[in-house]
Amino acid sequence: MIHNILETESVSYTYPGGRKPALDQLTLQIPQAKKTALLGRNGSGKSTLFLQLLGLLRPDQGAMRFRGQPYPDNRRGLRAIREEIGLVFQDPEQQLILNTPREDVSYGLRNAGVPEGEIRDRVREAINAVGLTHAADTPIHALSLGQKKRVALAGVMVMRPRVLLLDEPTAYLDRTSERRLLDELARIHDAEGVTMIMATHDMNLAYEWADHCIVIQDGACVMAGVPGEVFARVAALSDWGLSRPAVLNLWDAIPERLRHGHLAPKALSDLEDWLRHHLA
Amino acid sequence: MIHNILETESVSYTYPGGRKPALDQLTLQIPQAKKTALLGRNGSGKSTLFLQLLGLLRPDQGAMRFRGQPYPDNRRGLRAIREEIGLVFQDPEQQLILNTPREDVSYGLRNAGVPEGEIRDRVREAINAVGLTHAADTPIHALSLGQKKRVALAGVMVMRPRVLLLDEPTAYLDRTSERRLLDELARIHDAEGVTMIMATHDMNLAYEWADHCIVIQDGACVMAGVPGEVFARVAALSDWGLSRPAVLNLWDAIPERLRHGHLAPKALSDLEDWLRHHLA
Amino acid sequence: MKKRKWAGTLAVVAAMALYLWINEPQSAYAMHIMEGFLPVGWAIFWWVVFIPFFMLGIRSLRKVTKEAPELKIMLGLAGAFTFVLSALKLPSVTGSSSHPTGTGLGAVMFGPLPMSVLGTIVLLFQAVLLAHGGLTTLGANAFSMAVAGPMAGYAVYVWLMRTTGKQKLAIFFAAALADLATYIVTSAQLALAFPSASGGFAASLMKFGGVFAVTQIPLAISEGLLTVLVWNWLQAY
Amino acid sequence: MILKQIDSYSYGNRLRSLPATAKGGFAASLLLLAYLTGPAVQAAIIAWLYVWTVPRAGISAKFYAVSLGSVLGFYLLSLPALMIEAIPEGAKMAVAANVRLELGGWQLAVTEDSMHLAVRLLFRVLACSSCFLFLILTTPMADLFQVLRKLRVPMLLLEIMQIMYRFLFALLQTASELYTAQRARGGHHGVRSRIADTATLAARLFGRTMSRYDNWTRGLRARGFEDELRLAPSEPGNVPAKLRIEALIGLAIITLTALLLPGGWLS
Repeated sequence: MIHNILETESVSYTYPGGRKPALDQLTLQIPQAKKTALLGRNGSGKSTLFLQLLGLLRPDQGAMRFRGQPYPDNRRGLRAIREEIGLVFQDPEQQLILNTPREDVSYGLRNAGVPEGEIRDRVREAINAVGLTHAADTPIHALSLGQKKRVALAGVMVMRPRVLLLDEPTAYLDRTSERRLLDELARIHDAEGVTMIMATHDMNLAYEWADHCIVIQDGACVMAGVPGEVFARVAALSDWGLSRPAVLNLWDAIPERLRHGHLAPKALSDLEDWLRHHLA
Repeated sequence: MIHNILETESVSYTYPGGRKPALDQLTLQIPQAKKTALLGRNGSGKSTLFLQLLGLLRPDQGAMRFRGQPYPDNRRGLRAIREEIGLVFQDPEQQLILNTPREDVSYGLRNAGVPEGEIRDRVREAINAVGLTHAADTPIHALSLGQKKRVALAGVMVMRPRVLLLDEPTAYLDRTSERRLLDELARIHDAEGVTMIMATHDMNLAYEWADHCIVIQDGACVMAGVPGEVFARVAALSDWGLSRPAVLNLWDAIPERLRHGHLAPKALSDLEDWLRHHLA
Repeated sequence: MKKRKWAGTLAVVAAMALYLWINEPQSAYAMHIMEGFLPVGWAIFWWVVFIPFFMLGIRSLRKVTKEAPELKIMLGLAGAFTFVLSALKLPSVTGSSSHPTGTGLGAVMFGPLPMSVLGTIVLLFQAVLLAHGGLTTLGANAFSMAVAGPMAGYAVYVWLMRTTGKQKLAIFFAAALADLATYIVTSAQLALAFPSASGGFAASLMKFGGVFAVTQIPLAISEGLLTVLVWNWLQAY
Repeated sequence: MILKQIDSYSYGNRLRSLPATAKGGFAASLLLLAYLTGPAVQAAIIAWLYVWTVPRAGISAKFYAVSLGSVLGFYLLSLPALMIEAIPEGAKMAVAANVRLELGGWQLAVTEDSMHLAVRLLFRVLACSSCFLFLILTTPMADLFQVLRKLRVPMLLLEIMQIMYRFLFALLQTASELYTAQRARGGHHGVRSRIADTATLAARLFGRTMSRYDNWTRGLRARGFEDELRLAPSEPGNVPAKLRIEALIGLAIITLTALLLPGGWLS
């Protein structure tokens, strides 16, 4: 049986001044230690859900549970949750607060009251892990976008969270930087068994990366399941405003007799290999 | 013979306080009425080049020509150029000025001294063309990113420019909004023969969209040619920090004997059709 | 009989207002005199007193923007920044929270006259977008917050820089005194409009001063501290 | 946040399409009457404007009540100073007091006059604020700029206001994002950390503002800005006959009442 680390039950939320709810009776479960992709168009409520999970916004209605326990309604309890759940914002400009990677990465630790000596070591380690040792004392505004995203990731990972929320982590990155960030995430997941939730509208990425998919439309969960299941629903996907992973469209175009008995490839590069071997 | 509407010759530029040149002896030609893709990693100098072409930054060295004439060095001459060359910035926030789409789209026309009656008609038409009729009087700050991008495009197109510079027009958009924007661009290109230059790091898009490609690395032009030529250089692409269009990689994976005599497909959907017909 | 009915009405309205206020805590811009609060004579009087300063401010801005039109953008951004700064909730040392005015920092950075124009626009925006303050009372509010505050802050800054040369000290007092000057002028405006029956203006000033001292003096200290910290950051930037 | 609510009502209400000059003129006339009349007429104005603002324009009654309630905050805060007289013990009371309290060496008293004042002030404040709320809840800022232009507000001021308004929401967004990020990372706990975090936020915001300055200057120039920000002229609009008649008749009745009622200006 899958254990769910986070659950929401009929959670609704409308921003002050908003005309329609950002979350509308949203019910979903996040399996522990898995990689979950949260799919939906711009404005479907993905970022709002993240702020709710972090306790930064409070649902107007509904309940949320972390490790089976209801969310606390006091500041101290929420702070404890925020030490276990880390959020990497879509735009690193939004999250980087201090002047250099070294200062910024230490921000959360200092707020949590970790002793200075330990801060120093953990910060050094976190900066090394994202490959920014040489830039640890460069002013953040002089870094490239890819580097800023890695600083943001280091600032969250240094807290050793058990759950990592990633809001469109690859948006705006060129292919090289994207690859690098994804490798870094894979390393973290494999080494530490962190539960990861990635909001994205890149279906190719979601299909390749995720163990579990949740589709959100207009603030409600319209489907959840393994990627193969979700992306098999061709007609529904277009209703949800989502495209289908290119690799699946191509796979379906290959005649049945050729692909009989083969598993659908996950990535275009897998399909390349397959074509190379099976059409030769 | 191809006529070049814009040319730069050994243009160099370093931002005040910058450590290395943003443009470094850049020489390139933009063919008239074609769709040119400007390729390069984040920070390779694409946006800087656009600001130069618009006369908003002045080269430290080198020369630029518009329709064969050297760039003017007086305000009036530059203003005349800016009425013929339109720039859609990467971030629409940067170019939206007034409160509502209707007000904002009229801004450039009013600066150019167009009579109010004509302004009203052209603005209405431009707003309809980008499909924002219903939101013409909504404050800009209440629009979504995709809508803001379309307002920015309308504000530029209403000036009827002969050259359209597009800085990462699809960045941050979901697939549906991206498709919509690209269709709009195609319509403009076909109807009015506008020269288009799109800076992008999405190689799939560039390969499918462009008639002509220019690759920029560290502020210098390292290659120019038709997309097929540029993307044939597999080793060079990775030196330039660029990926290869997925469709070409897949195409290359198909055995020579099957694709013999066929043109490489432009888009993944073309490849799908090909697979469906030729493997059956 | 009549008195009792009035007292009853007052009590009911006060209770309702208090209920709404506590349940939907609109952040308190405590020193903005609300629409309709000043007697009409005083509302006009403060407009008349305020306008000359405002015109001087406009004239100084006209001069600089004629030479460099881009400065208009800088001014607009500075105004937007001041508005947002004044929308931040600042914890005050007593545990309650209130809003900084930002006028001290603005006066030091842009000069007191330009700040009088920007401050007035900020007040107008607060009235229109936040429903704090009003149009008839804009003259009085602008005089206390956009004229008296920046002038006092700037004067203290210049004086402390000249006598001590200690910049942080000067910044602290500029910000804190800009706040305090606003508070004192507002109290005086209210006392003039509503003199005490038995003690006249002086007694009324004590009363209004006393009521608003609870929020404003801690806020002035907080704003002084905040401004010094912001200044440090800006220096490092 | 109240700002977003007011802003979103201002362009999303059912009276938005009426010309701003008409709404402004209506609110200003009523404001003047509210200022110059007594509680009875003021109560009528409050009720009439409630009808215009809540059922007619479609502003939620709860939001309207909350807005008026927050307006009353200042009134309530001043109430003690307005009503309570403090007199040293032994000094002679100048006026008759209703309530009297001895405290230390002082007598605290609430006089009849001060109670009258408080009640009159309450009605005036509510009536005037209703006028003002009607205007700001039904008229977007962009339309108010047009009114200011008709009132001959200096162009320079309008240009600066336009730029401010354009950036306000972007900067507020940035500020709220930074605040959210700070809280997500454990910031803003305790007074000391809240002041320090607020300072960091302000400084960051300043940095962002300045980088916007460069970008936006380019954007403006790209679209032909030379020395003046040319604003759009106002769009013509009409007040439906029914509303115009109701407004004019209402104003006439209130003016006549103010003139003729016992205690009015002419009586």
